Amino acid sequence: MMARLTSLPEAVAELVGDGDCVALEGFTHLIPFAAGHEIIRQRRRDLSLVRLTPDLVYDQMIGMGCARKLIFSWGGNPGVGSLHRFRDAVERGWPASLELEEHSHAGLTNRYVAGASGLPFGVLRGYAGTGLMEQRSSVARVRCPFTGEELAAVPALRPDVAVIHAQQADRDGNVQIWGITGVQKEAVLAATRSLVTVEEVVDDLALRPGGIVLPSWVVTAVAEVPGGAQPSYAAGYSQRDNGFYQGWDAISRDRERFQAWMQTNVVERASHAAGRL
Amino acid sequence: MMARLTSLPEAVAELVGDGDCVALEGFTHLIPFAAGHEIIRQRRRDLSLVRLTPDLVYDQMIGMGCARKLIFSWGGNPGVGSLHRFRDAVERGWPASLELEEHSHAGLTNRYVAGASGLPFGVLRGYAGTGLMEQRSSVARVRCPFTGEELAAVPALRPDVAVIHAQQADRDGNVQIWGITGVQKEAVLAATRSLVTVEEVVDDLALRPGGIVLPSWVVTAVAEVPGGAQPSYAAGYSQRDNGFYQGWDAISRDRERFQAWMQTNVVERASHAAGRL
Amino acid sequence: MSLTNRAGTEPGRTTDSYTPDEMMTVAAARSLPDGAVCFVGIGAPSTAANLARATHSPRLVLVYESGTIGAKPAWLPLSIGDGELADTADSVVSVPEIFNYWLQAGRIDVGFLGAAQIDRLANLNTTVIGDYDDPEVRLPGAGGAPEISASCRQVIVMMRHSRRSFVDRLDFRTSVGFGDGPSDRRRLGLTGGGPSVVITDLGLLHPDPRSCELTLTHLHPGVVLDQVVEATGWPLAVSADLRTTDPPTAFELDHLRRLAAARQ
Amino acid sequence: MSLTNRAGTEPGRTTDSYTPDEMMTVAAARSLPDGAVCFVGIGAPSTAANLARATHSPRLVLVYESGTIGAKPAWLPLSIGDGELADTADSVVSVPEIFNYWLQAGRIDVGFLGAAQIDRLANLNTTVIGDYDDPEVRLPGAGGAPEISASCRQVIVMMRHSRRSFVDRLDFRTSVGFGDGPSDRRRLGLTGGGPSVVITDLGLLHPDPRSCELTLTHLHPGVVLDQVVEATGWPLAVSADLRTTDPPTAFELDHLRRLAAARQ
Repeated sequence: MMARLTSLPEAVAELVGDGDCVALEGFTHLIPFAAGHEIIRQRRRDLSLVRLTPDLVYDQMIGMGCARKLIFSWGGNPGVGSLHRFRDAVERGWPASLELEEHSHAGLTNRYVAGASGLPFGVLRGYAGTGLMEQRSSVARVRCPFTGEELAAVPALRPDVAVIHAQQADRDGNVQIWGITGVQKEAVLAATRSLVTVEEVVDDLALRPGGIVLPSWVVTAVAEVPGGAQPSYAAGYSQRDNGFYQGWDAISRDRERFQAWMQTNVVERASHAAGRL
Repeated sequence: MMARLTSLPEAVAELVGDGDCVALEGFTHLIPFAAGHEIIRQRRRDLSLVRLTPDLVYDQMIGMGCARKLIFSWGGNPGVGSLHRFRDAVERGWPASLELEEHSHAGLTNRYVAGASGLPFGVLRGYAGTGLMEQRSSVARVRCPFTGEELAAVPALRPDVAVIHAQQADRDGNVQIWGITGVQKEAVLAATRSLVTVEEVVDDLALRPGGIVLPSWVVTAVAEVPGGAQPSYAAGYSQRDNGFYQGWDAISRDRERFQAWMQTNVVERASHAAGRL
Repeated sequence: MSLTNRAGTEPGRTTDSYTPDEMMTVAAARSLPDGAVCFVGIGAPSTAANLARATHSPRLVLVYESGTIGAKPAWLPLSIGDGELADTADSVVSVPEIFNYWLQAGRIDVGFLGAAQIDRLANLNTTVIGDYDDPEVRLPGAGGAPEISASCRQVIVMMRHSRRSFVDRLDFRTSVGFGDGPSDRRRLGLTGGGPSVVITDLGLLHPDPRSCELTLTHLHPGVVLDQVVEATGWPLAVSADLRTTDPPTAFELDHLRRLAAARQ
Repeated sequence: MSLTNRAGTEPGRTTDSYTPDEMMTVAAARSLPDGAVCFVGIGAPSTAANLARATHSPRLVLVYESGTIGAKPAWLPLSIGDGELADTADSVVSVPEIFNYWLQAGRIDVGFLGAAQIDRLANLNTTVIGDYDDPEVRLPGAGGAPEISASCRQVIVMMRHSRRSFVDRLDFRTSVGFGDGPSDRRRLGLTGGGPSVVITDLGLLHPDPRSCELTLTHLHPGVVLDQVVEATGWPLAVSADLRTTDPPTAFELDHLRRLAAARQ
């Protein structure tokens, strides 16, 4: 089964359902903002959102009421401070309470790796002695059959949908990512369905230094969305808009200001302009 | 600790000792023939040799009496047939008996991965129902703490020395490999010491498409040995000498012919000419 | 292998004779639907997969255990790590990744296996002939076979048919077909479907839907039943609806021979 | 933070005043020997590591959890995933690889951590202030901290010194310093050495070799002991040999400010 080339609104309508477990992955680089905004526009509800580093796009989705649960390992605005919408949901239940399952980066990463590997669990040196063992982190212990050592076991993560942004796809739907590639390959391989927004659909997907390729037959849909990672960035196409990250702190601090900003810049914005903030 | 740039004879003299567990890795591509030949010339004994695909260079090392034990998963001449020196050692104990520990590729691979990851064991779906569970394959069972499923556990592999061939290193000892990269990164990261022979030492290690880099500080020694993977190949530098692989069948079938060939082409050959067969 | 037949004809073309190995390869190629993802070993499976790609399955995805995904070789590689595979692949990944993320995760539709010995439940031996500790013949060993056998949606076995290879009892069980019986794959936690067909130079065997025992369903043209019974080391189950394989077409043979001629 | 001191002088240069945060950063930079491999978080640790690289440790290896190994940024990145880190790195690897092959495997000499709360055994909280289920302040959470704390040969903690952050009891234990006492790291199977020093804007604390309790060993210039005792939420252990940190040199300050000015 080859990936279908489609539009972002169609892909979200088809692939992301209310109540789904959805991973919009990206590690600072290539964060799928446009796809997140389309999910907001289509008013998805009760999502279980997964990501190592929920940042601004998850702050926006949480603040707009899309999420019921967050599975994560670090929820801040990198280099700036708090995610105020995330905090408001956790601290004061606005706009709704948010169930948390939290991990360390290594633990959540190995949940994806186990999912991508078709294993029921992953093993790591981690969690021992920390409060994370108890706090809904779904961590267990496993004993090494050779040395007797105890290690942490984490259950495989298999999201219903993984959503990522990449630089390029070819017309057959093969996808290339380069630069910081994070845990995106694992997220796509662990998920049941996947949506990849790309900067550009190209005729020839020439492999770049540092590039990784996701073959078309492990991707469900590809949508061309230039600038779809803004205000994060796509190496080779754009720079990170650090000013926006810094400015978000003030926008997101206040509920009304946040809602007004979202209304103008996301909700009332046409889908094809998504990501061009 | 940066890698030292040195000569192949010096590196082998310093890094490979009698009785060591040594992994000369390479998956068809980039097989470190020259390093294997130097180990033969320096008359190392009682080595435990590790490799997924012991091929001609291990056939040569076994036939020349370097090995006490072989840890492997597929011991043939790819596309040609048997490794006659390996078979002679196993079937008739010539020149010495050879202890075997055998795995599937997936199992031995995950032994390296566990070693590279600092874990005492690796987990995979494998071995169930096969005779490999019993035959000195060091496989155990582990139960998933979440689903109750039983899976195979393999102990971490930590060779004393990993030896690989790469295309390039820079003068600081950073190493780049491209093309089929096999399990070489894991072998180097799992091993206590490592030796990398390279086609070329370059001023600027510009990353290639498909390239991976081993930073200098995880490599012990680098030796420039152009052609050091012949008769296998180094993508970008040489082609696989398939004729040699086919010709080896006849050379290796007969003990005397094998010994004469090794004497002329390996033992009496100067180290600096190693690999230029 | 002296058996020789006459191939089917195409209008306006001279027919050609073909060897039993060619019949086996063509039958294997036909079993690969377009778009399927195949885990391919070297030798006959690689030839069959590339023949399928050159004929009816242009979008067949070839995955080699060296880490090359979507390889499109212009000639038949001698080894699974030939540069031609990496140069023409959609993606080249590490060996750990190919086994953990691609094979083990169940992303492969069809795996190909050969063996020195097979038993009536399609279990395979590629390890030793004779006693493990004092073998008559030491074979190469497992390679990727146990996990190909465990994890692919289906497995196609290609072997020459003889009493030495179709045995009542394996000297060593390297890869599980149906184990000791129909429920064994589930009991062992094997996620793939197991062998779907055994393709030999004499005919085709399919596992019985209930007992999983290999059952002769097709004879290749010119082969008689007695030959196959004689070449099988156990009392062979034969389908009530025994058929004859369609002979290779001139089109198939032409492509097969072009591939073989371009072998490096 | 109003504390301001006079820096040490270099011949022929005008001395300069410096802030407590600058003193903290300079002290952290000094603790990084040339050639060490550092796992660097964003903010103060990244500033300290890049200052060290710009001054006495040109061969310092910076590893960021985004997968950039050997990054040599020309300016201070805002996030750990800025393009500048990938563009200047020796190697960029996936996030699974950075945690499994590099951090967990014990290849990192020095890890840097900060926190909202620290206790006397250098355990850290970056998760919540208040009750976990009804928090007063929800903090970002663990990130890479638990495994940095578990696996690096040594950990350097950088925090501003205050009664709110140096607490008698953590609200949540996100990362283990010395756990409940000297034998706890071994009992828990933590392979790294644990915190080697806590660097604050007031001074330096080192774990007692026997009890592992944090002990004040250095006051920064101009800081008096009472200030530190007052800013610590437990009865502070003080070294019998309490020293004064060398003030930042003009050379250090110059480089630090150049880095800060080039921040993107």
